[in-house]
Amino acid sequence: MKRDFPTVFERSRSGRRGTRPPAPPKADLESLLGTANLRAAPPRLPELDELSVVRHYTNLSRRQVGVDTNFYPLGSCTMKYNPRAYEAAAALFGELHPYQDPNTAQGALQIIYELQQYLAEITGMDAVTLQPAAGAHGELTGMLLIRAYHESRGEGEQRRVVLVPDSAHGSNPATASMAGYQVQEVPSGPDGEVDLEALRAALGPHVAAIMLTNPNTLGLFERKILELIDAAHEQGVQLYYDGANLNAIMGWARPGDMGFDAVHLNLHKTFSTPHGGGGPGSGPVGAKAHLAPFLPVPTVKREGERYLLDYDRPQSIGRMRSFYGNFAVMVRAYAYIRMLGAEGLKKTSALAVLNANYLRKRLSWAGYPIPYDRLCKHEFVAQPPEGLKALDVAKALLDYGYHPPTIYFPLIVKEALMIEPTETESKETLDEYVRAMAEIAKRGLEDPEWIAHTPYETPVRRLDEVTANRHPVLRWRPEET
Amino acid sequence: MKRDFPTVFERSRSGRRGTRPPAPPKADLESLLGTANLRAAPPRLPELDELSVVRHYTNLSRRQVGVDTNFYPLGSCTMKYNPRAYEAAAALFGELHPYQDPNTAQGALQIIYELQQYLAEITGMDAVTLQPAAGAHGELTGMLLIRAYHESRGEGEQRRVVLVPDSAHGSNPATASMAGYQVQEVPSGPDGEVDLEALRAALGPHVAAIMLTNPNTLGLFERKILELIDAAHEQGVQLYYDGANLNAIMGWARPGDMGFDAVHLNLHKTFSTPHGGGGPGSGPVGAKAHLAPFLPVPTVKREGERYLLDYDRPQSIGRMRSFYGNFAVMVRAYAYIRMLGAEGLKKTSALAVLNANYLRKRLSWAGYPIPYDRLCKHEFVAQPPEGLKALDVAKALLDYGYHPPTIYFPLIVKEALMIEPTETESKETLDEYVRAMAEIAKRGLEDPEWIAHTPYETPVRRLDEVTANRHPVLRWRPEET
Amino acid sequence: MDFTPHTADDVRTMLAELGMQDLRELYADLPPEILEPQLNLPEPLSEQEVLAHLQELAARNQTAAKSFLGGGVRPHFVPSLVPALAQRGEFLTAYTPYQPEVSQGVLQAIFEYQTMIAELTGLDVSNASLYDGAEALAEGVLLALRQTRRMGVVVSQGVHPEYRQVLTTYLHAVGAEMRTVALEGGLTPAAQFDDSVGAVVLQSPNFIGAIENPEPWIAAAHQAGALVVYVADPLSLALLKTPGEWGADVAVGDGQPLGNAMSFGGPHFGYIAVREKLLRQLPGRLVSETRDVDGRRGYVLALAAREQHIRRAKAKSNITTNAQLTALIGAMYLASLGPAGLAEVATTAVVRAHELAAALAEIDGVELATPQPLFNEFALRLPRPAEEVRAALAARGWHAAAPVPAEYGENLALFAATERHDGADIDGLRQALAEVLS
Amino acid sequence: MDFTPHTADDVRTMLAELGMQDLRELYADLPPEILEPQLNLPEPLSEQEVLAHLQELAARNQTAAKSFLGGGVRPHFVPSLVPALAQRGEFLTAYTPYQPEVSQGVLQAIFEYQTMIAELTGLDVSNASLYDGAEALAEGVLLALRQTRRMGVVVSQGVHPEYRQVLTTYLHAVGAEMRTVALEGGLTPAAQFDDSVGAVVLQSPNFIGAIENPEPWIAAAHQAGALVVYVADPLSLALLKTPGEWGADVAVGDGQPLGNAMSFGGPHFGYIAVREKLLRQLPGRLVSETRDVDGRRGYVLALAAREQHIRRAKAKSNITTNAQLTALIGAMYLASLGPAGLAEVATTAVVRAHELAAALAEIDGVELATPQPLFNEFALRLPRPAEEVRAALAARGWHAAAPVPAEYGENLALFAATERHDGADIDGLRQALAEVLS
Ligand SMILES: Cc1ncc(COP(=O)(O)O)c(C=O)c1O
Ligand SMILES: Cc1ncc(COP(=O)(O)O)c(C=O)c1O
Repeated sequence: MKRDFPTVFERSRSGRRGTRPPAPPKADLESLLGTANLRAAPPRLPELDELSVVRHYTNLSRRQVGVDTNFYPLGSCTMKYNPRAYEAAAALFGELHPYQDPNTAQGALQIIYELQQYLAEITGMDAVTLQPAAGAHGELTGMLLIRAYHESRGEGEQRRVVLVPDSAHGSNPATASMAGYQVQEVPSGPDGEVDLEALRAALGPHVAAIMLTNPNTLGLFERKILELIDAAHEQGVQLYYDGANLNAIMGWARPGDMGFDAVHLNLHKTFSTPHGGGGPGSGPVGAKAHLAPFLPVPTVKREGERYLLDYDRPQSIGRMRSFYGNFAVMVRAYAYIRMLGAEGLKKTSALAVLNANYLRKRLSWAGYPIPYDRLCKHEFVAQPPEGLKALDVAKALLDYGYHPPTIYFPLIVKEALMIEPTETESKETLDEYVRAMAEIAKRGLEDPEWIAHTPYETPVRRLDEVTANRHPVLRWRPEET
Repeated sequence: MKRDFPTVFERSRSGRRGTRPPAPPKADLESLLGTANLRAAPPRLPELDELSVVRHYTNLSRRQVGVDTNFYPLGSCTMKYNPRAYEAAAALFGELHPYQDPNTAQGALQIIYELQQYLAEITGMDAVTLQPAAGAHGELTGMLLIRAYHESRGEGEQRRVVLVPDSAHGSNPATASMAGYQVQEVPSGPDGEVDLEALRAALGPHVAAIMLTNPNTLGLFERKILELIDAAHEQGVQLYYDGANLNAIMGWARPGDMGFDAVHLNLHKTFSTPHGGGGPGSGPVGAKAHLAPFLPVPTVKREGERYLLDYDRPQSIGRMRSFYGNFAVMVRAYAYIRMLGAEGLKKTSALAVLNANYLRKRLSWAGYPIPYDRLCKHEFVAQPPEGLKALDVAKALLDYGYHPPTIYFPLIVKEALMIEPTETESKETLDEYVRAMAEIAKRGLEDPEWIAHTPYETPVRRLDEVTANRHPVLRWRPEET
Repeated sequence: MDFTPHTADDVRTMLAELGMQDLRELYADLPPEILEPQLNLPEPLSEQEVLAHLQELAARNQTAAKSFLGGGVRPHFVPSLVPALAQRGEFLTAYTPYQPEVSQGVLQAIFEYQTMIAELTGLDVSNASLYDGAEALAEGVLLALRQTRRMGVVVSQGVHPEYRQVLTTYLHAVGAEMRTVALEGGLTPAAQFDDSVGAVVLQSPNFIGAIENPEPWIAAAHQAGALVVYVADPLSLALLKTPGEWGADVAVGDGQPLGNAMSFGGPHFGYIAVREKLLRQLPGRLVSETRDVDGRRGYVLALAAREQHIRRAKAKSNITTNAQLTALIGAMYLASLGPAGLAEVATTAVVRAHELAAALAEIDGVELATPQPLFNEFALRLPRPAEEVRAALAARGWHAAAPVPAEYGENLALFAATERHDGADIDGLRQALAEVLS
Repeated sequence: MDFTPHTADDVRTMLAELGMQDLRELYADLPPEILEPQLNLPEPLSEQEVLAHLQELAARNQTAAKSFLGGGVRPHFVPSLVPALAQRGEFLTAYTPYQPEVSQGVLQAIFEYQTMIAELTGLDVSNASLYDGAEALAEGVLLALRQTRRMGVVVSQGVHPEYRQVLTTYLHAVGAEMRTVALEGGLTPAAQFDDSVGAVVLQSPNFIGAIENPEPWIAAAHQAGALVVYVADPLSLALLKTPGEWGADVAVGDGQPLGNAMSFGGPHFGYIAVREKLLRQLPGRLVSETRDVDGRRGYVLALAAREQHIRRAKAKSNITTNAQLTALIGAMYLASLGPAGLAEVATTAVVRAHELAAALAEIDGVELATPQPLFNEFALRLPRPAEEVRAALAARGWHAAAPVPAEYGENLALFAATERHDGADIDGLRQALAEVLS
């Protein structure tokens, strides 16, 4: 009885009305706007009554899983619990306009200011901007700070290369390109950490920066980080810290103390703001004092009891986003930090790491090889038992009620299953997950047909991605019905 | 892979904490409260982290359908769309305490006052109380008004009987009993309406009141209503109007104009407040002038620009509920009436009736006998084709994505399917529903095994109600795991 | 605006199907003399306009003030996840779970709620909910009268006066006799019951906040063959000996303190719990665990033969719609706090109430009228009528001093504390009251 | 409080599994010299406390005032169903739909959103969303430069100044050249482009609210082989000729007006739409319809080879997390209003803006600086600095007169009207402004 789920357009009927605004005043739009300026026909938006809108989106949501419904150990994404209190908190600021007199927005400016301070404290940085809209946007901001710094020292022309480990998240090299740099990959060593010797060899006066995640995307802490950073600094190379993995070490260690010069954070990961199906996020950037003059405008500063928008930053790289960033996301992160305090943040990281290591151990016993099987941080990378594919394990997991891990990343591990349980999952959940993984391994090896055709119980089953890529259908058209 | 869905207790772990209140001050409870007054052990409530609470109830809700997810033509229940705006509206008044100085609650009192007026206008009554918490509670209030009226005229002892048609909703006779009356059933005639002659015969000086729904539970308007009421009034009998079906006639006719003496409304049906899985509702009662002195205390009155709680009603039947009734439900109904206005209410009823008649016609063509096949109002009663059971049709509907109609009610129709589409459903929805009903009829007759075992695709399938009634298990106990 | 999806075309086509041309024809079977009255109602508004209007009305209420009002409804903190979850459309827009296969969400939530209420009260079974504390009391007493086949009721004056008023209304209707025993020194005095008495009612903490010793009443009631109906604030049961432990037969109360907004008095929910032997006398809905044809656990409405839609005039009650969503909120609240959180909420309230009572009683002319031990509410005797004091405090931004009915004494006012109050609030109210009374 | 579920027992057992006794051992591989810094952060709070604190902070913002502020973000009315639906946990707490079988909700919503944006803009395809209007502009221009393999950009001064600033930052990074053409009489003057120019950018209605005639620029750009990036407020597209109709190649803008709260400037979402031929240059996610193995329609992420996680240093953009939930809100908003509702919202705004402009321009010393036809925003030349006027108006309960940067002229202030304004509001603001300026 499973039928195609209709699109919102297929539910539409000409002339049907939903939410009605107040009746508009009589208007002669041709004369008010100019006949030549009017569109020929109204946009073919759906015409629905309110109930149909509600049913459509309610039922769509029932074809979707989230952290609220399922264990969602998507590696590198920190799918932790998003407290509902923060939705209420953010709503308190919904009616604030970015251009209202700053004296009438002191509460909001105070939140920005204090969050800047908290994040500086947590990362060990000297100054923070909250403008970037997401992690990758933060990366770009950070790399532009570094570039401006080199330029300010007359080394802009000379330093054209950014080093990125081969295990890095794709956004790192993509960012370096957008920042105008050439990207050079640095291999990982057999221990899964950056190959320090290879890195040393790559360093030089042509190198602007190294982008690093620590713990890295294998979930491993780069144990030689201090040496590595010293070596780079000696060559005038700046160190960029991709903070997407900060959830592992909050309160235990600070990128600033390691020697990093710039860092971005993902408020939507580490600081528990919801992922929204893919965003919006917020990617604040912290900088050491020597990079601080280049931070984007405006930042928020305090003068006595007043909070001000500071546009007077002559060395600034400029603006990265309209207004002041994703403020409503900041409110959530602010609330999170205020609720947890220093001890709570530290406990949170420790338990994220405990969960990951426990799961690593148990999964290894359950037959999943762990390519770098040592103390990990908030996540780790496993592989399916010989003979199974990561994709099939992922699809089989769907029928067991789990969102699969990140698969086929990092690229340096074959058939990678990158698993990040986060600290908000309980031991029972991890134990049940291991049971499911063990069963999948066993059954998948015994019955390759079964696993190749999983999932069976989801709203749709495996989808034809090949055709979608060859002949993408990117919008609904009436002809198609 | 379908497993038992765990209870909230099975998800619990000793010592786990969810939402934490502010740390309580140090306290010696034994001395503050008295050792003898303390409970021996804490209640065995579930111990959950917040994420588990969120997941539990989110997933529970995904095992539930509502108007927001499915067409839900549950007869007599008026499962219409519940505008989300009213949830926002009700929340505006969440922090009001019933005992705060009435001068600091003028906005709330104004809503009560005006809603009293609107409902009086809509029903054609002289006065209204908003105190009753639901329809049945309104019925009891109304019957007590009538009883107090008879008592005030010295006829309390003599009038001990309440007449109720055999098609009446169960709450009517139950209410009459709670009001201290004997219930006498009046048969329906072959046209589905009250048998006027039988009613006349039952009338007399021992009769206190007649409880009537009009349109009745067959969805038929009692065409001889004026005669009927005249006959009753001649004998000093009061007429009570069960307003659960007012959705059929709002703006088109008023119980007061028909001659009814008292009426209750279901704000959670006619006035679009959500049903909440079974409540809360609100069951205001309107009364003609001669019954008004007996209305429960307090009512809200207006003096100049001020709104007052009026407790000074010496003939009142007393109180029916603590405080002033289900205020947050009233806010929703108030908003609904203000949005629709007189024209909107009238249109709403007409389209509810149009939907019902259209569906009646189409279902009849689709092979479902309509026992009283004439112009109906907001609902109608159908029967399954010979050879099928109402229960089986209902269960089959579940797999088609519909909530079934009310079944086996009213009692005077065998295998009754009581269908109320409401005005907020579109023609397409009705058409698709008819297609599904036709298919069920056909397939059910061809394949009795299939229909007898429907549904197949719901979270659970047919449940053992016999054992549940013989050996009810009404609470979770740890031993059961 | 209205919420009908019909296009002009739809209306035409559908009317045509019926051989009609005009919506009026749908009302052809109504007596013409009553047809189409002109309703005098305000002009229709859009959503935007109605919300703006309601915001204006809401602004005419003073809600920003710190509130120490009590009387069974109190300003507790509601964890944000509770309304967020309760407002999910499936919970909000379902009705009575008659079709269990697609109603496991509501059914299981009720089953769990029943369990939680049984745990809180120390009794065996609870139902799906009743309207409010007052109606729950009336239903509890009627239940006891049915079971004992007696018509006498004795009620302590310590029971919330509005609950007693509702009870009076209900008992008058069935012709039962009700006697009230006045408080002495703020507590229910010992009493004797004869064999006409079927139900004995007391409340602890009582209306003025004192923790009663229910033992003598319960012993005397059982001696006389009567059942005991015990009114208890559910929050108090986080700490206090349960109705079950004391030996009561029925426990009832109002669920507002469990996560429900005050909302000017409603909706909240009424709870009822009884001993196993009274199960078949329970009014309202009950949910039982069972199994489906595939052996999977599920839940169904059970023992419906007690209810109006089956038993009609002989039903245990006429209740139909109950208070499902607000009871669900109660269950969600309990699930999010757990036993430890609930005990902490109650403990803070207890400590703050004692601090507040001590602080206010120091003010000249003010006297604590509630005997110790008190729980989270108490009454003060003021030198002036409570209405005046309440108004004067409100003008200073404090909601407090709910007037206690004169039957309890002159110039009594009720105060309540919750986990939302801290030392500064207590100090603030003390200062305000001192000012008002000086 | 924190949100970890671990009991003390859990921690012990799990550590034991790892052969550990203390959580510290989990950090044994970190250099000891950087381990366990003392963080100087405020003491932890409970949910109740943090919400109370934030309520206090919120109270330090003035939001009750009627707002006529614009600049691309405006106080529109958001139908209640929009946040109610968007906040459903499945939408709120999912991430990028990498696993389509359990992500059809988000995927289909994106597919529908892409269609709606294409319809609004009159172009062929859109993506899943970008951060905001400014970043969307930067991405649109970079896209045009990639396609044309040129490095010159010409931008009208009518483009929102903050968008131009962001564009400058992005272009500087890749070494592109940007030239700005100043407005003349409030409108973009004709211009010629040489063959170094890959992208030409204009906005209509422009920053000061005037409806541009983009034809000459578009013709000149195409003549020179450049692509046209058109910045448009999506609400204006309910009525105005679309970028597609004018002949633009790329349309970008900010989605705030479509159902998103102002939230002090974010998060909203950026939209981008392009002609088919530019499809493979699009940054960010795209969703395509497809079929599953059983033949059922479904949706998947498509053409991911453009994206960072596949293409890395050669990706079309580094964008990863986008603005899914706010874009979903946009789609929900459009679905609830439909074309008629959207046109009504826009029409009211247009009429009110004209009424307001007329009313305010009558005040002594005030002059309309935006040429007709204007849409829903306009600039006034004031006799005093806009900052001062804005502050004085705020003190009177009106938010209006957003300062326009000096590059546009002296003492210019921006005003916007929406469907939330009525005649009385216009009158009120007029009086307040007259007072402030008198
Ligand atoms: C390691 C790493 N770096 C950077 C990013 C980019 O962050 P965002 O998605 O917020 O742009 C991510 C997440 O996607 C990530 O996992
Ligand atoms: C005809 C009729 N009368 C009375 C009632 C009782 O109303 P309530 O459920 O609100 O108590 C109902 C609904 O259940 C009904 O359908």
